[in-house]
Amino acid sequence: MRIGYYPGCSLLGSSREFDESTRAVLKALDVELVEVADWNCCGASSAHILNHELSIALPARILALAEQAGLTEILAPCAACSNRLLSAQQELEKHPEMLAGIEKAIEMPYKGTVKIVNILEVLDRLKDLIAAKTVEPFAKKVASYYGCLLVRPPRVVNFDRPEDPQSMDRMLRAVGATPVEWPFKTECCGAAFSVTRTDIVAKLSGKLVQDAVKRGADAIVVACPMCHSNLDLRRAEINEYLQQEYAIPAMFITQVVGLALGLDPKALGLHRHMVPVEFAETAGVQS
Amino acid sequence: MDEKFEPKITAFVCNWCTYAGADLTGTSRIKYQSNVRVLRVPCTGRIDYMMVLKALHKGADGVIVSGCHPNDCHYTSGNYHARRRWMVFKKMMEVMGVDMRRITFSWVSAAEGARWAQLVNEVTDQVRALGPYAEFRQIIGAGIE
Amino acid sequence: MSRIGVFTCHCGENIGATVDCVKVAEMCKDIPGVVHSVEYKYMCSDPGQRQMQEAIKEHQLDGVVVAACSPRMHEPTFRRAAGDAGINPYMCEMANLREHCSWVHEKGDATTQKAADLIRVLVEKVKHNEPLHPIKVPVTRTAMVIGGGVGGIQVALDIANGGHKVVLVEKSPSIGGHMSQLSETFPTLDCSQCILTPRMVEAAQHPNITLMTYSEVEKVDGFIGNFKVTVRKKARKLDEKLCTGCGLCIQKCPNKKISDEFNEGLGTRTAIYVPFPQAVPNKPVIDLQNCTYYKTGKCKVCEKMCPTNAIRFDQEDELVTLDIGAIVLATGFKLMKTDAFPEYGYGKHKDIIDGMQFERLASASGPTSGVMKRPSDGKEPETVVFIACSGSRDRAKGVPYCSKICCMYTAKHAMLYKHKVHSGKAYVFYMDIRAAGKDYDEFVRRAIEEDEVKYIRGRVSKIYEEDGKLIVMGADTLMGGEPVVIKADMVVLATAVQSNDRSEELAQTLHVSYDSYGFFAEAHPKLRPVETNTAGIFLAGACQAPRDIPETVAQASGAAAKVVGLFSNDELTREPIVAVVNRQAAPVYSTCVGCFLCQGACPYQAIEQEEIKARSGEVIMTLARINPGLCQGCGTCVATCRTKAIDLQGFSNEQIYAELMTL
Amino acid sequence: MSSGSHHDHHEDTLAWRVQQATGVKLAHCYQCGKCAAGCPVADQMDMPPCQVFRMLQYGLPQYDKRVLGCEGIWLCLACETCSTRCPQEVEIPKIMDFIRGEALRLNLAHPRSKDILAFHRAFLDSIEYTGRLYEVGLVADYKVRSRHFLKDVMLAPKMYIKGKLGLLPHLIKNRRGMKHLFKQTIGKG
Ligand SMILES: Cc1cc2nc3c(=O)[nH]c(=O)nc-3n(C[C@H](O)[C@H](O)[C@H](O)COP(=O)(O)OP(=O)(O)OC[C@H]3O[C@@H](n4cnc5c(N)ncnc54)[C@H](O)[C@@H]3O)c2cc1C
Ligand SMILES: Cc1cc2nc3c(=O)[nH]c(=O)nc-3n(C[C@H](O)[C@H](O)[C@H](O)COP(=O)(O)OP(=O)(O)OC[C@H]3O[C@@H](n4cnc5c(N)ncnc54)[C@H](O)[C@@H]3O)c2cc1C
Ligand code: SF4
Ligand code: SF4
Ligand code: SF4
Ligand code: SF4
Ligand code: SF4
Ligand code: SF4
Ligand code: SF4
Ligand code: SF4
Repeated sequence: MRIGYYPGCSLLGSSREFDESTRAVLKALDVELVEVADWNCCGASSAHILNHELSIALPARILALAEQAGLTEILAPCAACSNRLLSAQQELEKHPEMLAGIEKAIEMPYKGTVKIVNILEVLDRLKDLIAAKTVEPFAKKVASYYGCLLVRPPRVVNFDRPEDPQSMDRMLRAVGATPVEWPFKTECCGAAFSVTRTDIVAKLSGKLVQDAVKRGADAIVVACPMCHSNLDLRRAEINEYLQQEYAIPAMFITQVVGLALGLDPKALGLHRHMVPVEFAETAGVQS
Repeated sequence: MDEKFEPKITAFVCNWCTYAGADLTGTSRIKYQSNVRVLRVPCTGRIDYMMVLKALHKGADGVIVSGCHPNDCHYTSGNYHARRRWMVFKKMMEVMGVDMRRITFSWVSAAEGARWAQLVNEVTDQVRALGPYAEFRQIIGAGIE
Repeated sequence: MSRIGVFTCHCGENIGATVDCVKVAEMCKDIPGVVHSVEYKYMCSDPGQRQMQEAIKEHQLDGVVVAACSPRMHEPTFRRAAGDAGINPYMCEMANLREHCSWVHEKGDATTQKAADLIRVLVEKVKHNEPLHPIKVPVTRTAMVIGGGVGGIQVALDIANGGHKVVLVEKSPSIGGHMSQLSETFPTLDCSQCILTPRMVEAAQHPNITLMTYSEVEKVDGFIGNFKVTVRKKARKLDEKLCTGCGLCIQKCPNKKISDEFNEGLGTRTAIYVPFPQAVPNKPVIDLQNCTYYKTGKCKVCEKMCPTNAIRFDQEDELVTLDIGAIVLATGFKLMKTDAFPEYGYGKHKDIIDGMQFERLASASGPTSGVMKRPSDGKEPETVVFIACSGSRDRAKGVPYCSKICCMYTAKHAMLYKHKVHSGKAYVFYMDIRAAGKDYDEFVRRAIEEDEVKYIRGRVSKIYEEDGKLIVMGADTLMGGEPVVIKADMVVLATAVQSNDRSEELAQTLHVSYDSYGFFAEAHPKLRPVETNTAGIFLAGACQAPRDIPETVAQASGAAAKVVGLFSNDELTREPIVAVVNRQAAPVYSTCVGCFLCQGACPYQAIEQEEIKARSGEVIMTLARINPGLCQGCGTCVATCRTKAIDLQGFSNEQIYAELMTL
Repeated sequence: MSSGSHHDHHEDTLAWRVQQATGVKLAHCYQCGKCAAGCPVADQMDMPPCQVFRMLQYGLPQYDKRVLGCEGIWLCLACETCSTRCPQEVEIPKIMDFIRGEALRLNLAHPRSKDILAFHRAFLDSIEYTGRLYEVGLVADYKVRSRHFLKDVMLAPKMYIKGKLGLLPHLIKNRRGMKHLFKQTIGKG
């Protein structure tokens, strides 16, 4: 399998391990990633706050570049990026009158033919292969955390069900983990305020961490770099807010799958986490 | 325009709403111009638009088609069919070059006596201003015998 | 050649003051075909009518035009008079000189000219009139009621007490419908079973009522007064005549863990069962999906136990065809299920229940004998949250309409709960309180003021489970949208009322209209609320729209009155203003080309397909045929037909074009 | 009629501009409060989303002003929880986006929006000059703009050790193109 790849900014910086683990896992599964050449930032949560056209032009440039490279499908592992790309694509479909202005801004033709997929969709296609290649089942209890952007708004992303989604749970089960039943799979972690309102992040993400532990999870599994930053980078603020030392690691789904496939933890970037990926012996081990 | 020109107006009206509405205009003694001649049909759904053309051909200078308001049709959906056919008819007439100011499609309910008088007056004035519809009788007349 | 008489009326001064009637009568003499033209002061008076009748005889008239007031006023009068004078009543037409001329125009030549023109139009019409004869259809004086809820039972009893036969068809094993499941009923809080059961028994024992339970309508042919209805009697797998209802079979059936529909899944039943103890008829049925014998070929315990040898494993469904004069639809509603709500956990929390489940929990005959116990662990709930408008008024994921009954039953539920658990807390999340019936708002106020139910104005965004409690995340819009979180032990969703399963299918079988939500459509929302637009088919209860019991019963009695009214005739007489498809000699047969565009246009499903067969039996062509019993004479089909194969009697193409030619 | 209304006369109220720009009809909101009930930050907002819409529905200048000047609109995370659950399909975050823009345009934005704005401006600057997000640059720039110099200082070295903070920006090749893109969009206003 060969698929276009748009890593997005976080995967070069604060969430390098997501990029590393995605590449490692897909390589192990014989998927060739073709990175979109000279890609730019999608504008994340900032562009649409300040300017609507900008928030469409930035993703449109990425999609147009992919078209030029002859790609029909691109994987955007970051949930925020894939959400922005999908939004822009749909906005242009709904408002063809905007197209001329956007093409002028990006100095390229835009056709809107590229299909955008997230990491869970790609893994789901490979689930039989993953199950077959699993050598070290990840026999832990996990809280699968989808966050906002993978499933919302449903009319844009049209992926899984908007409340209590199941796709990540299915993948986790396939690699031997036991997802816990918890109600906060899609509650907001405070993503957009990671830098500016850490107090809000501490509160919202704190609720997630606290509940995941309460429901017996050994790890929180995520598929979005923003969620990961808030649950990992911001753990100190969370713990301070909750007045508790929560040590439950937050892991990317690709890292979990990578471990199950027997890949080197270092290749998966596990050493880059602020909260060490360690499990107490007593933690609910079962398969 | 000829000051003395008095247009002929033919009105196709349904029995249940507009005919009754026109009756109410009478019982309320509301006056209107006398150019109109009313043809009663059970429902606007009954009106085959060839009849409208025939009326213009036979000397009418203007035509009114009026029935129940949408959703009020005595026969539940007859006027809906009439409206659908009207859209097709209108297209056809436009293509043929018929002046659509000559044909008025309207709704008058059994309670709208004043509305009927107003409709007739408006149409009469408009058609009077347009003058006799002689072109129609020349161009198309022969074709629809 | 026509011999037409014209009778111009002065209507006292009403016409005479503005129209020169004498001149009009003179002018009319010149119209070709008019052999007699007179004017008179009051045509509708006895002497006026007599004058017309004498003229008909004296001048051997074959058609008359009375130029007077609106035909909507006196057409029947003059037609009757003309008929009495020996000509066909439909050879009489009226020109409307009063409402359409004298009253609305000023005195003058133009007005008099218009009067003469109006008469000319109708003279041309009469020349092309055909004698018509009222259509007579016989009436079978047996009604069929489909659906045996409180609505259907009421219809059946009212018709039966009016002296006519009724067949009551119910798809489930017992009549009673939703009302038999209710605990107590608003606004009086009387026990539902206590008021319903006697009526169920009365229906079963009434000499004029035939119950067909566990049966469904398969096919309906014919038209008003003359339907032929085919009913499938599903096999109960026992001989109802032999079964005494002793219940031994039920006691001994080993298959006891089947989820019980009557108790909304909160209890269990056996494979051979009666839905509830007061069921009518009190005869069991075997549930084929769950019976061990039908699954494995072994068991037959019930057969062994039965003292009267009533069990019949080889019994098959039976098709019965009945002659029916009128049909009443009373098939009721269903409730949206709790799994339709993503944000409330897609139905996975056991203690989030719907209104009907609450009724069963509160019912003395229910699975908990009326003791408040929540489904998950049987504990008494200390805090209960009720959520109104669950799925109703929700255009995004539910239905946009208001379900009408839930405001009231939610108040009732909260009240019943408080009566059973005095220390308990009851919260109701609502958007509006719709309590517009007699004693209804007083009832809601009582819940709030006396039973201290807390009403919170806002919708609930999410419910999740934590430490054995249900966390209800709501907001209070009367406090500016302040989030309100309540930890509840049980949540009751007042889920939307929806049209019953397969109601569209049933509507199509009966050729009645239905709305986009599957509720059957009334002929007119205000003036014909119990009729459908198919003559002879009526509606009662929640199959038309969400309804409570008082409204259902009122409408049921209304429908019954319509049926009894219909049955008071030996024959139905109908105006002969109906459409006909022309028929010609072979090999043309008709100008109808069988496109059936007319069929789609007819609002009354009056157009059928008729096969023309050769002597060999081979079908030569399929033509349209109009059923005069169903046709209401709107003429839509006539205008639709491209080959002019259809015409409308009384308003034929010939007549209308003749009228146009006079302009 | 597509707008669902037969009134075509409109005053230039904020509600009217919202409708024109976003296509969302404010009259659809029937004040059920479900948006506020599920909003993760409603309890911190001076004006929860449903109240924002209530005020807009009036079309009166005094309420428009209060909406434009409130803090709540700056706290919206665009998490789409509300719009996903709104029974009337009101696209709430889209409206929030637009109102924030109006608040800035009319110079009415709440004082506490400054930090948030500073961040987004810094973010976009980073993209404008490098094509991608340059995190070190972003944080530095944000601190200068917001004057929160000390915040997060402790975090930076740790991230560096973990290999997560590149000290040099990732530059895309076509930086001229990026500048052009910005000029053609946000630069126009
Ligand atoms: C939770 C709840 C509480 C309520 N409480 C009250 C209350 O306190 N007071 C009050 O006034 N109202 C109350 N109601 C409303 C009340 O239940 C209805 O008004 C009433 O049941 C309507 O009666 P019905 O005969 O129209 O329909 P139903 O009761 O639904 O009966 C319809 C019958 O038709 C049968 N049927 C369906 N389809 C077919 C078919 N194709 N062929 C043959 N038979 C068919 C069904 O099996 C059923 O027996 C409540 C409703 C609910 C949901
Ligand atoms: C402002 C307003 C607006 C409304 N709009 C609507 C609407 O849009 N749609 C709708 O469906 N409904 C509407 N209604 C309701 C509607 O008017 C009533 O439902 C309807 O009129 C009730 O009809 P009725 O025959 O029961 O009573 P009424 O219309 O009150 O008729 C009763 C008749 O009985 C006569 N009468 C009284 N006492 C005696 C006596 N002792 N002996 C002999 N005769 C007597 C009275 O003179 C009267 O003619 C509206 C009502 C109001 C007040
Ligand atoms: S045991 Fe026989 S008689 Fe008794 S209820 Fe069962 S079938 Fe009827
Ligand atoms: S044969 Fe079926 S119904 Fe009869 S006792 Fe056995 S399981 Fe029950
Ligand atoms: S009756 Fe009340 S609870 Fe039910 S849908 Fe209507 S407003 Fe909502
Ligand atoms: S009294 Fe009238 S206006 Fe008031 S709630 Fe009842 S129906 Fe509505
Ligand atoms: S529309 Fe005319 S031709 Fe077609 S089926 Fe009907 S009657 Fe026959
Ligand atoms: S006249 Fe009207 S009701 Fe009769 S068959 Fe034609 S369309 Fe149907
Ligand atoms: S959820 Fe929707 S309808 Fe309800 S208050 Fe919020 S915006 Fe309005
Ligand atoms: S999008 Fe904004 S308003 Fe809506 S729930 Fe999220 S934070 Fe609240």
